Amino acid sequence: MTETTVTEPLVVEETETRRGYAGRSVPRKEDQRLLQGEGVFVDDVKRHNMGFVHFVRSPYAHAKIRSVDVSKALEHPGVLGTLTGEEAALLTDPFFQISSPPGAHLRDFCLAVGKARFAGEPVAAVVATTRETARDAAELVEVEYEPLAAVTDARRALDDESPVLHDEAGTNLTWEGVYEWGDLDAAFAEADRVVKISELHVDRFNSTPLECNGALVEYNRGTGQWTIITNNQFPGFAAIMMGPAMRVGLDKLRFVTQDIGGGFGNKITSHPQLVACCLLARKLKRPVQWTEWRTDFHLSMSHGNERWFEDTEVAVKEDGTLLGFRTTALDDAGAWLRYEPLGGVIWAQVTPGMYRWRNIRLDFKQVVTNKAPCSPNRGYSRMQHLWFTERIIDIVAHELELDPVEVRKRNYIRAEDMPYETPNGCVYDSGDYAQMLDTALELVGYDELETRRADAEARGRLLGLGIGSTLDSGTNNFGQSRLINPELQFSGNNEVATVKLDIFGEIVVTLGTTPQGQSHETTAAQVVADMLGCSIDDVNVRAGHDSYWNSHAGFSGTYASQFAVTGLGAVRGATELLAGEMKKLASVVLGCSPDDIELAEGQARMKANPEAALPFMALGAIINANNAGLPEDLDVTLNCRYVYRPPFQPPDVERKFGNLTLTYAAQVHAAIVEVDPETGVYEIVDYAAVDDCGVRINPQVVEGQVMGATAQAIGAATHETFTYDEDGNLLTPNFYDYHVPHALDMPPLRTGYLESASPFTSMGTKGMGEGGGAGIHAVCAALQDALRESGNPIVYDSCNPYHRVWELLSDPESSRQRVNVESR
Amino acid sequence: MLLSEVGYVRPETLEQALEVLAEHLGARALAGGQTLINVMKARAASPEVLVDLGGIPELKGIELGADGTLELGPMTTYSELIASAEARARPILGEVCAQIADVQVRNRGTVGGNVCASDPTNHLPPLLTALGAELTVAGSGAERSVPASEFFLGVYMTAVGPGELLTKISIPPGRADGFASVPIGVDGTCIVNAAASLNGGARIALGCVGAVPVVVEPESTEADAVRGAVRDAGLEPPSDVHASADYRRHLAEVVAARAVQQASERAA
Amino acid sequence: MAAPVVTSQTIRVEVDGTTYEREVETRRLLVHFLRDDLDLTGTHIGCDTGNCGACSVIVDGTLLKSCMLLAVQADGCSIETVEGLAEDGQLSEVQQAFADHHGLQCGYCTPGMLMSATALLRGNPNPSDEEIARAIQGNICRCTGYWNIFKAIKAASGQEVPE
Amino acid sequence: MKVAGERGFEAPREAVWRVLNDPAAMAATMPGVESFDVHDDRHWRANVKIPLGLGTLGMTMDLEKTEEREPDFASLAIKGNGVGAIMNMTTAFNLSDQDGGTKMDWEAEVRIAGPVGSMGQRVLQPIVNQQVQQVLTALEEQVRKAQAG
Repeated sequence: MTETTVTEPLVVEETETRRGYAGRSVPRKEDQRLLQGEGVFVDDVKRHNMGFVHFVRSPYAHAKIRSVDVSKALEHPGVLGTLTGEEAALLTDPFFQISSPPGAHLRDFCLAVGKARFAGEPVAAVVATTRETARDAAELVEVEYEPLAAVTDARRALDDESPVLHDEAGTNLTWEGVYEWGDLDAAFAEADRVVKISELHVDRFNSTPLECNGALVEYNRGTGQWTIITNNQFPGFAAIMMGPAMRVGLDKLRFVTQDIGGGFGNKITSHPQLVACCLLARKLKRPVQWTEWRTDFHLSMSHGNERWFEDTEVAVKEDGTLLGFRTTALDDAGAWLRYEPLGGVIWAQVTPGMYRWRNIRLDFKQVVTNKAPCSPNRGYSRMQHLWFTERIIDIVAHELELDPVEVRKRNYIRAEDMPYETPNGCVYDSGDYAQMLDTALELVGYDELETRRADAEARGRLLGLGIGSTLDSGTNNFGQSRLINPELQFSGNNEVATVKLDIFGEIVVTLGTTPQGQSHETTAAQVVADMLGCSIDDVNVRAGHDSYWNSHAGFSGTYASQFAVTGLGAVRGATELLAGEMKKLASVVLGCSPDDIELAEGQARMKANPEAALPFMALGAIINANNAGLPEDLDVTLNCRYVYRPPFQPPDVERKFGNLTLTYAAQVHAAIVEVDPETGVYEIVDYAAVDDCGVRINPQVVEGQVMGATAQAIGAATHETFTYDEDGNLLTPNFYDYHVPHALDMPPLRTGYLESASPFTSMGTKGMGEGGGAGIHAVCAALQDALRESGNPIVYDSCNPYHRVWELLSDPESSRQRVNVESR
Repeated sequence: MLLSEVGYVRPETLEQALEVLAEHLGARALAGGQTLINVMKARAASPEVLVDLGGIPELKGIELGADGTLELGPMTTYSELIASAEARARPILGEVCAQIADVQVRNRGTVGGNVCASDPTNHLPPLLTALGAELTVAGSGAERSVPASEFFLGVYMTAVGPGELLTKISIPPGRADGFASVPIGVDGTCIVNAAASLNGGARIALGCVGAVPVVVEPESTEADAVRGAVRDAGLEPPSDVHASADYRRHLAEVVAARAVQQASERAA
Repeated sequence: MAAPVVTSQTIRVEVDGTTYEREVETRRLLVHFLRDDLDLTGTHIGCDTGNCGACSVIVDGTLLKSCMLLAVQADGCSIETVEGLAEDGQLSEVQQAFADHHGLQCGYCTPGMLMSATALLRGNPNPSDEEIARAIQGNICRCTGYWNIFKAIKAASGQEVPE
Repeated sequence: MKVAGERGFEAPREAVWRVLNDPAAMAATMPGVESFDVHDDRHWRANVKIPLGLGTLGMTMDLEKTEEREPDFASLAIKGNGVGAIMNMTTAFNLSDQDGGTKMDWEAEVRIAGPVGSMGQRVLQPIVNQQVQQVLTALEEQVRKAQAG
């Protein structure tokens, strides 16, 4: 079933951290509790007297709400109270909008006010003594709707006859921006061929973490503070959204998370539901608990951005040298802008993909439709753009009868070009893409491709190979938000850690992050143990996040491939401070200079005389419990906090130019598919994933991320789709119809890696985890390759369920009409 | 999750079960619950009373008669059927049951529940139709036997009327059977499926193309004849997110031919 | 005389060796009973259609999804959950193999996955790769892509695992 | 979801028309009608329990005659409200003479919103088709009854 080969590292930088725990696959600290069912996930938390929240959801994709009558629900035995949109509009202000006008004008509350804009949108909430009763009562809430026409196709959103979702905005075009770098006219003048692609489509899906959203909210009337026990993965963002809306300072919002059952970006935008819970906890004077069920999640939470690429033109030389492209990206944000329109700039972190073309124009238009709101999903906005650039490569190669492998190699940014500044001022830090491609091809058995093709043909199958190459840009410069809205006062990034030495010698690490399976407790402990010269078992990393601990910063959370840089950067900084203090303290006790002290084997000892040593326990005890007589000027607390701040400048808003992210991990995947030409059914028969995320702190953890992202990509490429009918009903609201990969769907996988240390980070690490989009591109490319002899259809959609492959097989011409090659 | 309020009773005999069903018009039989409980979670259907058939011994068991007829108690789980030596008399039964959902569902789900749910994507309605099974239905009056081809009346509707229960599934002897499907992924819901049996003339029953299995009887087992017969059957399959009506019509031809081919190989 | 129709009932179940007696509404699913009434929160919920398998438990020796069973249907049964797999804090072989081979990330599907693996190995101590995949086809994992889970189960069965 | 078809009746057009416009006769054609209230000659309300094998789907249906051209054309708008499902249906029929009897061309567009609407996509179309066939068969019966009576 599975065979995994890890190739030898091709580039290994010797670093200081490589000697100890770092670089090794040490066992995970998280596993003991998780394996015994003793993790604490949000729905596991209970409080005395808590009430259960159930949301009343709009059945209509678009409807005026004429009235909401909760009287029957309130009479139902066991019901504790309700909340309506009208109440919410009185008690809160609309959420802050990231967008410049017209998107800025949206009035978004925690419940629908006056109008429902997607099927499944919460309209009211009911609280009762049991979960079942809350649902019973929710059915008794009488909502009078006046159904309105819905618009579910972004391409129709700007038609005169299409309904406008938000009257305040006056249009469904909520944000647009023109990005242009280089000299397009010159590029097209120089081109031998211009390949025109009329339309490509990145489908709507998300990573469907197995645990849905939830919260338990308590309100302390004495202090006016809410404690929000939740699985939101970006509390820093939730706080910024919620505080102003609830008209309170951020100290009134205490966020607590422990174990989170997967996030993948989909747990960033639960702030509307959290606000509803806060209002209910205050109104009902008791803790309230909300658990989102699977159907609720599919209907209403965090769909990945759906994007159309219209009227693409690619300038290319006869030999396949790519000169540039222009296109219009039409992004479908769904009904609300809950994290959008940041997707309108995030893609620009990877503007040229992995290629050296310098002349690029992209007109970005984002529209709202009567579908669930979009928010980040693994590979957020870059995945869509990289799928597009990879599709260009394969289409150009096929149309020009060139080898897609050669076209990639000819155009890849070269190892010797690193660090490479892209046309829009981003700096790719390191990497060797061509080398990765060679490794991937070797792993997938490229040499035997033609033999295998013939063998498949003899069995009545069409075999194809496809490559997907991507970047996983990590550690955002939030200054890029100014390209969306110059008024915004965000830039840079930060993360926090505290490391302390406690009274009995315990090392306690507190992170600002909110991991959802990324093993932060383990990797942080590896780094700390190495730096303090102690056993990893002596390092206690607190599970989860609690904004009470003072270990959080404005951008705290776990998102956007950054822990290995920001999280570990903070851990490293705090540990360095602590190590310095420990040495200073030891030097005072031992009567020497701090420079004479080393930390090793759980002791602070004199380098020259290791017998003169203080165990960590002694250091902890002296400062915390036995400190009389210490010099007055000894500035040692053994409790160190460090904020890591990556070296960013705000980008140039006028030119839309600047470094938008710090690190660029890379992935090259290769897939082999076999298609049954009679049905369009296909199978991925071989798969290779090569990853380069710089120095790996824990190779097993890194490989786990690569595997998981790959599986998600395979799901997205094959069956996972949030498809709506024209009335705005979601047709895939559960795991019956939304088919995620099962164990039997998995192809054999071989993995390989490179380690190109990042010159921009202290340990050479790069953020990683989101590069799996490569799998979508690889499967699309493999399908197009497999179908070449069957009328040479163009794979134009990111999701290719059997029916779409059948359509390509039975009518290749329709897809071919999307492409036109002009010779110059 | 979170069902509506529902009455529950677990009778110990068939008579008791029929009595409760007759008493409560809103009562529904609860077999393995692997469909019904999910429908109740969605609150798409809310029976007033669930009559749990799990405690009735006479609804269980697999017997192979002297003439080769296989008699299945409707409360036989898929796993029991797969493991049954008797059931191997008609190998296709175990093979198809092994394709249903997953281990957990096969451990709990029952053959009777599968046919009585009559979901158009289920495996057993077309299979039993193709095999020429007879289903015994008991009510307050006499038992009656209904051929599978007349048993399925619609989506979620069968010849088992109010106050009645399916008590036995009888399958005639034979080996020349086949089954083919196109599921979503390797093991998801069927997009189209087909069962074929060549025991006395070729009979194909197609699933997922209408409310009930569609029977097609081709003149020969040649692929072209089979496909032609399916084409001529005037299928009106539904369109949904997984397949258009046209694609389903096409797949119906392909899976029918494949099921017949498998059956032919076993007839040889 | 037919048994009476009830809407709540006192049931007695043994869970991981402890016997519990509770009155429960007939509509309450076994998984809610375990999690909310008995506070045994190791068993998880990942969907509402019986697809994901996070709620898998072993009832009287049979692997089931506890979201497709009413609690009252488990009356008199003996139930094994993830919380009973380790003995005196010592992980079972399957649990240890999951740790050794990084067969879990967020840990949310893990309890159900462990129950499926445990049930498999009881009945089939030497499963093939195909049998392992079939045994967990009813358990959805969104983090690992299953590959490391295959390895873990194979290792737990004492078979060699290619690294 | 659109469904359409034609149906022949062995009765004169006026007789068919009368049945189609008689609330009581129409109520008898609808599956699972528990109560039927006539508000006025254009507005009716029915409480139905659509019988499905797994239970019943309860709905309150408001029927409104939106257009009428006696004795050959009428259209109705029907709004159904139930737990988890909202149904909006528009239907129209056209009667013409045919071989001494009457031919009815009909069409209906059914839209179902809410969790049931999306959950049950794979089964809803067959259900709707089947319910429509049942209504038409029952309608035939009513026409025959009216002729006989």
